[in-house]
Amino acid sequence: MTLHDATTNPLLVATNVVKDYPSVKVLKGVNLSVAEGDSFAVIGPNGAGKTTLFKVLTGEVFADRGTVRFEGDDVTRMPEWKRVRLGFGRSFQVARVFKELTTQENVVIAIEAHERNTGRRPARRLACRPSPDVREAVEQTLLEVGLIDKRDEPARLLSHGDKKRLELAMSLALQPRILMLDEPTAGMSPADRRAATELIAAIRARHRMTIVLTEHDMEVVFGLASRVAVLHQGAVIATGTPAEVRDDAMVREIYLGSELIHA
Amino acid sequence: MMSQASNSTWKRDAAIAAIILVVLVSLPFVTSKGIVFIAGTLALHVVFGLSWNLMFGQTGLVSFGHASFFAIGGYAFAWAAKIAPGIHPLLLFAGAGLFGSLVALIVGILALRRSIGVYFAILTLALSQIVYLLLSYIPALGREDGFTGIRRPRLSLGFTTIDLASGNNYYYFMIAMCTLLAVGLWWVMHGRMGRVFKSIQQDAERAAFLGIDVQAYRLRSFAIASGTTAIAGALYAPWLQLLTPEIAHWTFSARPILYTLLGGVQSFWGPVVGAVVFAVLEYGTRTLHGLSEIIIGSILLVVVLAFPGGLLGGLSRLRKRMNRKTIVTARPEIVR
Amino acid sequence: MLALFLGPLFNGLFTAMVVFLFATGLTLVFGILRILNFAHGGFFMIGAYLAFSLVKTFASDTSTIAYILISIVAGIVVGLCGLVVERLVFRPLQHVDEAYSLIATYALLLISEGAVKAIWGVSFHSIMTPAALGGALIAGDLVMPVFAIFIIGLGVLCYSLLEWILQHTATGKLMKSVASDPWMAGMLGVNVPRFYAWIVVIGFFLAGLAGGLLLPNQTLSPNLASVFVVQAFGVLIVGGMGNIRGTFLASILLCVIDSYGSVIFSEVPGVFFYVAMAAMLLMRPQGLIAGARL
Amino acid sequence: MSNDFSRRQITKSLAAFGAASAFGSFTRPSFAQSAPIRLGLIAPLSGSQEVIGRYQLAGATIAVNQINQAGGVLGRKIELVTRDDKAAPAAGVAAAKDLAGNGVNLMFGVLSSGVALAIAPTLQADKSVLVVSAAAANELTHDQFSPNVFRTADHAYSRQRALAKLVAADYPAVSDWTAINPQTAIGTSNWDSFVDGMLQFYPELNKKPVTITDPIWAKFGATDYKNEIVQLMRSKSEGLYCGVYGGDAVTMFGQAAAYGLTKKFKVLVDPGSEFIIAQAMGKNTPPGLWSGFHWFYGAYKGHKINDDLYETYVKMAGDKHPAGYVGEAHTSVLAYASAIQKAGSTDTDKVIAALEGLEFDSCKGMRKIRKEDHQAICDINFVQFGPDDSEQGWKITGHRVIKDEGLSEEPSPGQPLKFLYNKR
Repeated sequence: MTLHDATTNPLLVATNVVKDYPSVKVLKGVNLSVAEGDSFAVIGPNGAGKTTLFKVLTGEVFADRGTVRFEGDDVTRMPEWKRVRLGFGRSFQVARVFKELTTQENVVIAIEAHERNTGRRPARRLACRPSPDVREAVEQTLLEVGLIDKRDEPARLLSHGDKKRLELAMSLALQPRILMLDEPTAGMSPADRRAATELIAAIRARHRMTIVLTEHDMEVVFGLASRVAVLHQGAVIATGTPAEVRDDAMVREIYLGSELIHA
Repeated sequence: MMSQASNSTWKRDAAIAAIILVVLVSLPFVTSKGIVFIAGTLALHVVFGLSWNLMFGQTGLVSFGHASFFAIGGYAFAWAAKIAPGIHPLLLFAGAGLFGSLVALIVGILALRRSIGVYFAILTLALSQIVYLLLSYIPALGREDGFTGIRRPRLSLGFTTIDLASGNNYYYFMIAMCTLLAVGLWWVMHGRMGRVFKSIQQDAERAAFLGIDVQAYRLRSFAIASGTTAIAGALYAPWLQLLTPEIAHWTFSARPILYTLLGGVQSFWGPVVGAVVFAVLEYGTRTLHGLSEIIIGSILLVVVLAFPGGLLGGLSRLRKRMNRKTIVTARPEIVR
Repeated sequence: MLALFLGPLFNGLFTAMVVFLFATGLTLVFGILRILNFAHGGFFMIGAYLAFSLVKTFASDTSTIAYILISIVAGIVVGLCGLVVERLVFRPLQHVDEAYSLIATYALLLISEGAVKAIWGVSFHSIMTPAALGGALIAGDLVMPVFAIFIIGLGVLCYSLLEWILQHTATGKLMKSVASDPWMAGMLGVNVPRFYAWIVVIGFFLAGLAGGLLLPNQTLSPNLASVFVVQAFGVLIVGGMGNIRGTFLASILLCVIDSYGSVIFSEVPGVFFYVAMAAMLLMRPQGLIAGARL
Repeated sequence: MSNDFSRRQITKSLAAFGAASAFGSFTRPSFAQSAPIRLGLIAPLSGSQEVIGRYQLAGATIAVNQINQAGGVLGRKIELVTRDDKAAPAAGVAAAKDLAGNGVNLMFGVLSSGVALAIAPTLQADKSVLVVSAAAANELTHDQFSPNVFRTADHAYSRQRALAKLVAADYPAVSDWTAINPQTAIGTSNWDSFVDGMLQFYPELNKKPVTITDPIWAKFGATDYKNEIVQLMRSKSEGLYCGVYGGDAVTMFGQAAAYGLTKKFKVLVDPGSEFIIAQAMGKNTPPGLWSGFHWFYGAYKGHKINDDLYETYVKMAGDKHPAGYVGEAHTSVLAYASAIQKAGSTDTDKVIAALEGLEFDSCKGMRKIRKEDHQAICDINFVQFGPDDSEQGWKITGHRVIKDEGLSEEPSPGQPLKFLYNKR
């Protein structure tokens, strides 16, 4: 059943993860292993449990049974904010930014959070505004994601794509080891989708971070992923490179003809 | 850009504060004792409202039991001043505040673990009812007749000693203390911690995914707000020279909520405007015996219906509409 | 000896049903509209005063039937007030944060207190328990007033009726579906605003009815408005975010605990309701009956 | 049935006194010799105690009108300025400060002891004086004594001891007493005073000891008394001191009817609900209930001040049963009038000096304000109620005037009250 590859340097490992909601069993013993430097995509039809798996991995909800390990440490019951401090970053299906604050304030909060996460205590200052270091980092981050011109706009007025970018900027500000992207291109136009894919690829290359994403769009998956896991009815039925998965007999058997991979 | 923006907020707020201070300081020279008494009480209510809004507007916590911390601070001060009259009054005020924070910390560790939103609101309501009932039962605290005989202390400052019991000294002392507390709250709200609070208020889960320990910061917000309120309560004790359990009653807990929502949640000045409007209403209807409830109730209702974002929210919407600079959204998005 | 052990239970049950009868309308409005109605007590009081005036005018020797009919009339009048309140206050505030409807209902509470004073004055009043409900049943040394038994029965009946409506009728299913997803219900062709108006009217009707029915138990004064509100909020939330079954169970649990507590620790009467309430909220923050709306 | 006066009264008082005098007081220049003498009434004119505040307003209004019709004091008219204390200490202090700020330094009224205790320490700084017309807490003339506070009404200690004297004399067969009391300061102090009186008067009058059984404590403002009633039904005592008063007593007696509580006890007494219980309960009024009164008009028929006050009140309010608070507020105005007359001035210090030791006539006869602790020595009234078939449903079955001879304690301002007999 499992295609648990003996990867050289596993960063994030899920073993026999089970998660039930009151009336449904969502995850029935999921195993997967993400290696350092992977760009790992979890695919599967609606209702396969992708989002729940994602929540279990990030700590938004806890697994009922099984373990989640990060760099060999058990983080199964570790709350999300502590995982973030270990090096998790994530984005949401629908971009979640602090709507009533400006673009810039959003990033400031993320960067100051990063300062705290890494235990760097800023010099005690009486002034309310962020320290020069933080302002510098904000500037950098906004430049990188291309939002520098919209720094003083309230986040709620940003376009959908810009919100996604802002969210990405906030995740980047945390300098995560592993970036978890939940449907990073959901609801985007094909052009935006391509731009987003490129942005993610560029960031991944520049910061050399590990990426885990769930995605519907096969074009994005094959454009970004170095490895793919297929989730079906709460279990991983195949893992491998995109090409391997495409050729997997079981995957073909389950999927073909039944239009399950959404475009 | 950013520095300019916060600089201008700072300057504007400092200017408003200065005007308010000038008015408060000159009151004893130009009006009667009755008005001065109301103004002094109002200053405490302003701190009461501001601290509640630190939780609600800034951190997204709704407490229905804020008055219990006002009472805890007041009673703690009065009791300590009675059994240990030698302690420096400033230490007593600080002690009352710390005590309030400590109680909030203990309550918060239990209550904020899982229950937020309306549960936290009702839980704090339950706790405040317990405080209220206990205060009215404990003989050493004077039961429902109240803690009597609280003296206004003498304040030794090293180089000089001020007798707060004489003249308007206590009024000025209170205004100074309230200003300090309000400045402190302003500073918290606009600084690093304030930004964290604000992020939690907007989207707690998102904040957690930035590595922010949401519960710890909610706890901090609760403790700071409660401690500040406890100091306000401690200041109230020598002001009225009597404390009754009424100040722990839920109707008093409703006050900061009314102030904040009436004035406007988003702005720092919301609770201030709300408290002032309320005080004016009460003063204006004080001789309309039997009609005050109807008048105050109707005005509140009209304000809520006409300006659902509070008075300040309504004002800024009006201004925007007049300027026609921004596209006016149908209704201000009010965040919970 | 019976009285020593069962007395507090009986009295706790009675208080529980008083609180429950008070809280039904509140639960309904909160469960569906998410409005925590401070003014509920005010309209409960108006119901009680209306019933009082009706009794004084039409039925000096109150028969049980007249008493129930009068309560229903009071309920209907208060229900009509509810219609006005819904139109003028709740509807305009629907799209605004819940907190604002909270001030609006607080304002309504003040107005209803003022109105009662202007119409009925500030003196204390009370009416007799209807003759048929006047006596008491005695079992050993346990005395159970008939009126208390009547109220307990009424509470259980009211609960069963609401529960039956919610679980087994089309209206009930509609109520539950609007409660859990008004947007979807609107999509499916339910006239949600009119539905809300009906809920408010029914909620207020229940307030007025409870006011009338509980009249013989309480002294009538303009303070009546805020007497039960805090307890009702407590059972509403401890029950689980406004579902009738939860409210019913929470009323019984908290009031019985308080009843025993007040007998055993007579130095601090009334505290145990809130202690139990806080404990319940800490242990079960999701409420007694979690998840279910209504 | 009972007192409908409230509605008419409110409009009247509003027009005549509330609005007019209060707003007027801002603009009017004061202290001209011909200008009116302004007296400030502090009373609960809204909130839970409004019903009593309105009685105080009525009594004060009548007294002011009577004095003015008779030519005023020192040739000046008296003007009433009213302030609402909501029965809340903070509002009371605000009211007192507001009055002082507007040049009204002679104040009276105050129902709630909490309000009186809150106002007391603020008076000296504002050069004001307060004549308490109702608040009964013993502390006011003891631990919390202020030289600027006087009380022209009876206080808890004298009233409850008088009640004890009454029952000790009238019911010698009833030798075992218990109580249901609110868990409040005044509830405790009333009961302790009553017990003090019982322990003195019962053995003195009946030459045998009296048994006091521990009371049942109830929550103040409770809505349900069944548990307490059940406990009382188990008691072996024959006399019940019903310390819960006012609206609470109405609720309690209403709920107790089914248990037969009023039949179980041979004597029922109440510290001071006056007409409230009878007026609210009508035909259900507990038979034979003795209730404490500040002033009962029926006890002083033939005394001119009493009769004039009663007639004017009935005419003005359309209510035949003025509560004692009417008389006490009336009395406080009379006390001011004679003190100002005696002092020849409205200066605060001179009025204080004149009030000390003042003897003056009132609706319940002569009163004397003790110089030491500023407590008035006066009669104490009790009325016994019972149900009736009449329209109003209740009747007065008896009344009693107890002279304050050996009822009040020795003055000890600044010291806590020491019970002579109740050594608990």
